[in-house]
Amino acid sequence: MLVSNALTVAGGDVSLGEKEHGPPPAIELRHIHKSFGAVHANKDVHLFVRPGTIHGIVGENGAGKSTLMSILYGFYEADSGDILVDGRKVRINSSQAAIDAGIGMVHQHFMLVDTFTVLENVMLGAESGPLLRESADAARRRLAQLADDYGLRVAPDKMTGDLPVGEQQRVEILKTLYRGARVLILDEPTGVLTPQETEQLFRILAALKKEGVTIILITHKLREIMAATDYVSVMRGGEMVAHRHTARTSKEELAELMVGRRVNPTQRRVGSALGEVRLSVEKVSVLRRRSAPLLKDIDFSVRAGEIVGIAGVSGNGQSALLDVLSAIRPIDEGRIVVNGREITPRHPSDPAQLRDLKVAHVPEDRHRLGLVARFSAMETAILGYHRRARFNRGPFEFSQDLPAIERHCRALMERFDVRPPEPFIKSANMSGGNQQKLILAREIDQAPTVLLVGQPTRGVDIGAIEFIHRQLLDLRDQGCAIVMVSVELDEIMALSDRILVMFDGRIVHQVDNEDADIQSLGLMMTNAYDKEKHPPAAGARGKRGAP
Amino acid sequence: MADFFLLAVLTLDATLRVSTPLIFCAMAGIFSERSGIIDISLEGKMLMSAFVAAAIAAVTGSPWLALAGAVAAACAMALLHGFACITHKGNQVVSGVAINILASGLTAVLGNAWFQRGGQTPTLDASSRFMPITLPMADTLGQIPIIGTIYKHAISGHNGFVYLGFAVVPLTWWILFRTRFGLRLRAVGENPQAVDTAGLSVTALRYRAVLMCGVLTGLAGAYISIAQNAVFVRDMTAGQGYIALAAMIFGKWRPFHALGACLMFGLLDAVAIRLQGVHLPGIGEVPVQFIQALPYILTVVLLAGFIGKAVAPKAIGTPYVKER
Amino acid sequence: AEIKPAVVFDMGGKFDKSFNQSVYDGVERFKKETGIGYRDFVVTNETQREQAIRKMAQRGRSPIIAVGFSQAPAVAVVAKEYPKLKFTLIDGVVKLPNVQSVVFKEHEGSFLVGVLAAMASKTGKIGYIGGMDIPMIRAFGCGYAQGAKYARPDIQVIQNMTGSTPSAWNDPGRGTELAKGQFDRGVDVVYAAAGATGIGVYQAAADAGKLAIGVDSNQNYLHPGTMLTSMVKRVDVAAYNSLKTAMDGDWKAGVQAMGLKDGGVSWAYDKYNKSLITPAMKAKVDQAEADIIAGKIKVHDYRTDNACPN
Amino acid sequence: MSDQTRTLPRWIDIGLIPLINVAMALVVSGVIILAIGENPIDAVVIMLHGALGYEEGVGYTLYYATNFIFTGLAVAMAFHAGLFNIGGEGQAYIGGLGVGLAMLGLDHVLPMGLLIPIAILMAAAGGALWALIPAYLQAYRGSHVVITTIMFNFIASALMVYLMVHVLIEPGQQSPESREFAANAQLPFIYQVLGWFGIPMAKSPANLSLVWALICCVGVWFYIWRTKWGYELRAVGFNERAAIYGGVRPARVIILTMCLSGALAGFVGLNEIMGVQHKLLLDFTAGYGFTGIAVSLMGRNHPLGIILASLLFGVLYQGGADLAFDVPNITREMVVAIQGLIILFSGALAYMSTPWITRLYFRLHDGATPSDPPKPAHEEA
Ligand SMILES: Nc1ncnc2c1ncn2[C@@H]1O[C@H](COP(=O)(O)OP(=O)(O)OP(=O)(O)O)[C@@H](O)[C@H]1O
Ligand SMILES: Nc1ncnc2c1ncn2[C@@H]1O[C@H](COP(=O)(O)OP(=O)(O)OP(=O)(O)O)[C@@H](O)[C@H]1O
Ligand SMILES: [Mg+2]
Ligand SMILES: [Mg+2]
Repeated sequence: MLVSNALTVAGGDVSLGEKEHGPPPAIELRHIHKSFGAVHANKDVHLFVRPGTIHGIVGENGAGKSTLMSILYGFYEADSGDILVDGRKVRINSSQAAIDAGIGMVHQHFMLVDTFTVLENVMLGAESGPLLRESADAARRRLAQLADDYGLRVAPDKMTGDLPVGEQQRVEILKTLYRGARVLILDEPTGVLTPQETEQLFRILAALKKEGVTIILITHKLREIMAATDYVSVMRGGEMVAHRHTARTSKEELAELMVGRRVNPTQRRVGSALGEVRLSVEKVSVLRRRSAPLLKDIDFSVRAGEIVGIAGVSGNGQSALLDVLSAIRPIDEGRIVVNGREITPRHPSDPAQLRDLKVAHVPEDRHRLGLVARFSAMETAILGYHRRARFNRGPFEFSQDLPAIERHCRALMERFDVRPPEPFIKSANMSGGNQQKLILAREIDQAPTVLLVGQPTRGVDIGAIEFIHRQLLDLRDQGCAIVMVSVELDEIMALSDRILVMFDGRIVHQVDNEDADIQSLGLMMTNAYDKEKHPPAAGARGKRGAP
Repeated sequence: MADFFLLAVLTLDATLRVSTPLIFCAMAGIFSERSGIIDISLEGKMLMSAFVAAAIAAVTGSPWLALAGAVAAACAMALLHGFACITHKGNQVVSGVAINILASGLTAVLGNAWFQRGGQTPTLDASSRFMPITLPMADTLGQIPIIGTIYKHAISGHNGFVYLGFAVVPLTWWILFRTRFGLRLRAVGENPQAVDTAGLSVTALRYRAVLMCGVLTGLAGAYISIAQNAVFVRDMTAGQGYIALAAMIFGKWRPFHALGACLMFGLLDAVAIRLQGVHLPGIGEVPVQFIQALPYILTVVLLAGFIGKAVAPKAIGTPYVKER
Repeated sequence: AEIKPAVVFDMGGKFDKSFNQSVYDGVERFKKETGIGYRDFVVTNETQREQAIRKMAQRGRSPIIAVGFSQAPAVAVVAKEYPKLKFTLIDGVVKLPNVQSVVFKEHEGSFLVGVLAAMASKTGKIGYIGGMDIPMIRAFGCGYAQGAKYARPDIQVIQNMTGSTPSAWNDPGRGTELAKGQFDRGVDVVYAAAGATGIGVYQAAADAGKLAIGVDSNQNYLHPGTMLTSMVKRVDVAAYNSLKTAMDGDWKAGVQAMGLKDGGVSWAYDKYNKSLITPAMKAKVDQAEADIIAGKIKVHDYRTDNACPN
Repeated sequence: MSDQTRTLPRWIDIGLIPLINVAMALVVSGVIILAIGENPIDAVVIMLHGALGYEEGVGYTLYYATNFIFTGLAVAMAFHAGLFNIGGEGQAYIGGLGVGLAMLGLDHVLPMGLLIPIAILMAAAGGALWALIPAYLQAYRGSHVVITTIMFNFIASALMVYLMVHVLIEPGQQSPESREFAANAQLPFIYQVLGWFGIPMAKSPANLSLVWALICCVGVWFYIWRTKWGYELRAVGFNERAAIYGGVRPARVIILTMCLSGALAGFVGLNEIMGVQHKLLLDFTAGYGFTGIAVSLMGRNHPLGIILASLLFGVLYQGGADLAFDVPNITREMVVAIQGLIILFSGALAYMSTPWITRLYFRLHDGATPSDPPKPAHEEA
């Protein structure tokens, strides 16, 4: 693997502590503090990044990684603390200042103008004169040169919005290089990429490193840290808790550093006998107008008493699949039968109807789907079930039965240990984990016979993860049919009876839990798995497997 | 036939005259909305500047001072809009409504207080207004059939503002699509975060855009009160700001398309004046009210997507709040 | 006797250079001559008419002059409530024992300016621009056309109305456009009966070097050289007389129709337009005036049958 | 965004800050009055006396307030569903047309007891109809309701002019007005009703539609915060995607809400046509639809706040009329200007004062200064 070659190149015997020797760090942060209201997002953070290295930063959701990088890029100003670039103290109070200091950043969500061409995006803010033509000519020349230097090739006159994400990311990188960045920050760059694109990216990063560019890489995927970085720093609860030489640490150690204690993955219990088919999906496709279909020929079924896990790199159609199963999105081809109700392109259903069929749905994106931030907790607790007779009263049930709703909410909060157990609190003011528990409580409380659940533990602390996993397994044992989408392979492995792997809008593999191991699942997710356990064939797709 | 031709040319002539304030305002709207700031206060800014122009012209007798005052007044209103929408991230529609109502009230109050004529300004004499310009050799060339006629009757003899209005359209296009400022302005209306991370100030860009908008609405206002007319009367813009807004949407936020829409609405108006009471064969007498409402109806139809989808700048209407 | 007069102007406002302003001139003259002041108010919305008139009545004002036909319903209501006070309605009719209604034979005056317009026109085409499309304004145009045809049977008269709402009285921009539209069609004399909208018409005529005819008050001074004349409707006299008679104690209720005979309407001839009126024109129009007063010429009033003879 | 930023107490959020906003608007208005050479203090005294100092003035204040309650509720209703209804003016116009047509057709046929519910229905139907098309286009075609409702104001006005001038005008009449309705098609005035109970009151246009306005306030409050439909409406307004997830159909909610909003605006027609003018005429809406925006913003989109804001605007309108009457230099448009300022300060600049009030409050309260001033919590019951 190319990246590991890169590792050996830089893998000298450097003592981490002796930063006095050799060239000054490319970036040094001292005593950085940053608060948002009551949230102390960065507490006394120290970091130095050696020039010409790839430095990884890991940490749980909300650990303060992005905040730190935003401070470095002048998006936020630290409440206190110093930033040194190449040993010189600088004041970075705007993105412009960061650019001037030679820092470039590729954001989690791309900062591109979709309706502009690549060329226009690249020169935006770095034009060479008041007229566009001269700037464009200069930019075109420089792009050609960058392409030669780093193998970063993009068509300068293509509309950015029409490019695939991997190429858009390349535009982002080009933008920073165009501005003369010597330090490149990438915040979760691989979350949206396909495996091939990820691999491309790491190849580019290696090339950049060879040219002396310093890279800070934020990712949740310890695999990538191990493969691509020279050093790694760990953040927890806003603090920098450890720094390691990548070569001298392990995934297990990093995981433990991240959460602050030993992690015991949930132990799967083998399920009882399977019941009847509750959900069957037959040749379902969702088409898009100009690009490849979102879903193509999806075909599977789920029985009572089993959990079917959907694995895959995010962005391969899992979200669309949940939308389709919960009838939020209509299908273009095929047929879904859920609890006896047939859904076809001509006879679409809707979420309300499915709920009446005892199909519950814990959405992937709780902020945007699962709750209304400005509703009170008790209002959130009935979302989707607000038309039920038990929550309304009077002739035609014209009036909401507030006392009944409040009682209901209290009961849910108690059963699922939602804190604070306060029905009148605004949903937005609950912490992420508690929001997730409330949503889960709402859906599970209806005793569903089919449960659709997306990323059940995203952004949830470890204690809650265990609790949520237990709830899901209990529900399965009571005979519910569960479809679970997750990007966490460990979670998939820990809960699913059967695992479907999605790639590029299709289901590419299906395995029983007993036959699955993380290694081969990883290969399957990148569509590089070969049944006869032969090494992956050298082709356009999946030249290399996942590390 | 020759008569009909002349009539058509003269209708064209009138079209140019009545389209001019629409053109200025539509270009103004393009600057503002392309930068992401909804501007339904074109009407109010135009009214305010029309008043200030007439008031200054009446007092000083200088049309140039009046013009400067008009532009300054419209810019002041534009800055107010910017202060509310950019600095304080207020609701852009609400701010626009407020400015329209404020302008309607304030012009009448001040007009009455200063001139004691129920909100009117005194009538201006020729020396304190902008008068039509006869282009060189209009009469000589006018002898040539067709082309000459068009030159003499439709092209020559307009107010300087009319020519300026037509010059402003390619200028707007050029600024938007051929200059650095235009690139940044369009970017900030599509994705302000991209602009911010590119090291540019979203606030400064948007303020510059609303100022451009102010300058152009100021020209429109001055045209109405001290060029097209010689007096300011209460609410004299009579909804033209809204028509310009409609034209801008109709033109999908593009200068030349918007120009086309302005000319079409202007033509409707010019024709409406000439069609009044005329019986059309087969149709009978078209109610004037119908023709007057036509721009609004057409806009609704367009928005309904029957003519083609109008795609607004993506970030329009949302104040920019720094977030990761 | 002691009187406490009040005036309620209509929406155009007392400086419309036309109808309302003429009333204003009348009451100002009265004020200057007698030293008796008055209260006034300009209405700006429908409910205010009644409110304003009643307020004047509550404060014991009398006579209360209400300007414009739109005030008729309001006068009718308030006059009933205050039978002891005197009300004068100008340009409209309310039949109550304490209301004096003054109306004018605008068609007669318009006939005379029509004669002048036809004789002054070189192109044989003259124009008329009305304000709000109501029968009274049609009557202006109808009288004008009859006069023009009387002077020159082959004359062509182009008529336009500004609009159908009260804002038609207050839209000089549209007045300008309408006038230009008529000039484009060959008109070289235009008569406007359109309140403040007329300002735009006269301006357009002055800008284009065409002739224009003013209305209601003498507007010749506006653009000397292009204002051919004005059809003067002596609302100022009506207002003045109302106050004067009230002071002298001979104020009478009832309808007064003022025409050429009573000096209620006339055409303006002064230093500003002397040069535009040839002796022939003057002779012709004087003749016509005499004939109308004598009853030899009958000017048709549009309002009697909502039609205009061709 | 942060979950735990500190929130201000409700009394500051929905009491103090709106008051400060209005105060700022009034201070600027005072400066304008000074600038035209009058004394703002005197002006306030005249205004307050004119609006509240005598029975007729109070009656006029209530009459204006009635209109503002209707249009304010209309704006608020749509606002809770995330819609901005600027079309109150046109909806009121067509609502009035509905009332007028019904009364012209039926006033000699039916007794008042039947005409009143018919008028209410017709006003609602007219207003709802005029909101329906923009609502449909927003729901199914994605065309923005702000622009379409503005356009519909103009279309309503053209339509009314056409109808009044060519169809409904009373023959022989100078101005475009219909005939006057028979007495049984005229809503009783408040002074008449009080008169029946032997309580004398000066004549004024305040009429029974004020009672209907108050009923509407209660109805709107109940609908938005106490019914499942209101729940869905707010869900769509706050987070449309979550609403879809929850089985709500936003398109339906948008259409229903806009129709209700239009109906509320249409009741201006009830007040004006059946209550005060007693005939169909032009321009009876007189900008009340636009004022509704100010009223709703000031009242924080809550019926109780709307009642208070309507009274304030009633005072402004009636007091402003008296002011214009007594101080020749100040015309009625002063009220329009003040209204513009109130919309500016309570709407567009609503949060201008929030940062320093937050800072001040927390400094006084516990000496802490949050670096990130919170947006005020929103208007829930
Ligand atoms: N990249 C870095 N940025 C900021 N501080 C760092 C960085 N790397 C190391 N440190 C800090 O420098 C000090 C010395 O670190 P170093 O890891 O060399 O010590 P060590 O004794 O060698 O430990 P280990 O044996 O775990 O590597 C520690 O306090 C560490 O937290
Ligand atoms: N603009 C903001 N306002 C308020 N709080 C914020 C803001 N930005 C971040 N926070 C809070 O600061 C903390 C750190 O957030 P940050 O985004 O830096 O975490 P992260 O490590 O990047 O997490 P993730 O892995 O989810 O990207 C979180 O509690 C977050 O809620
Ligand atoms: Mg060490
Ligand atoms: Mg992050």
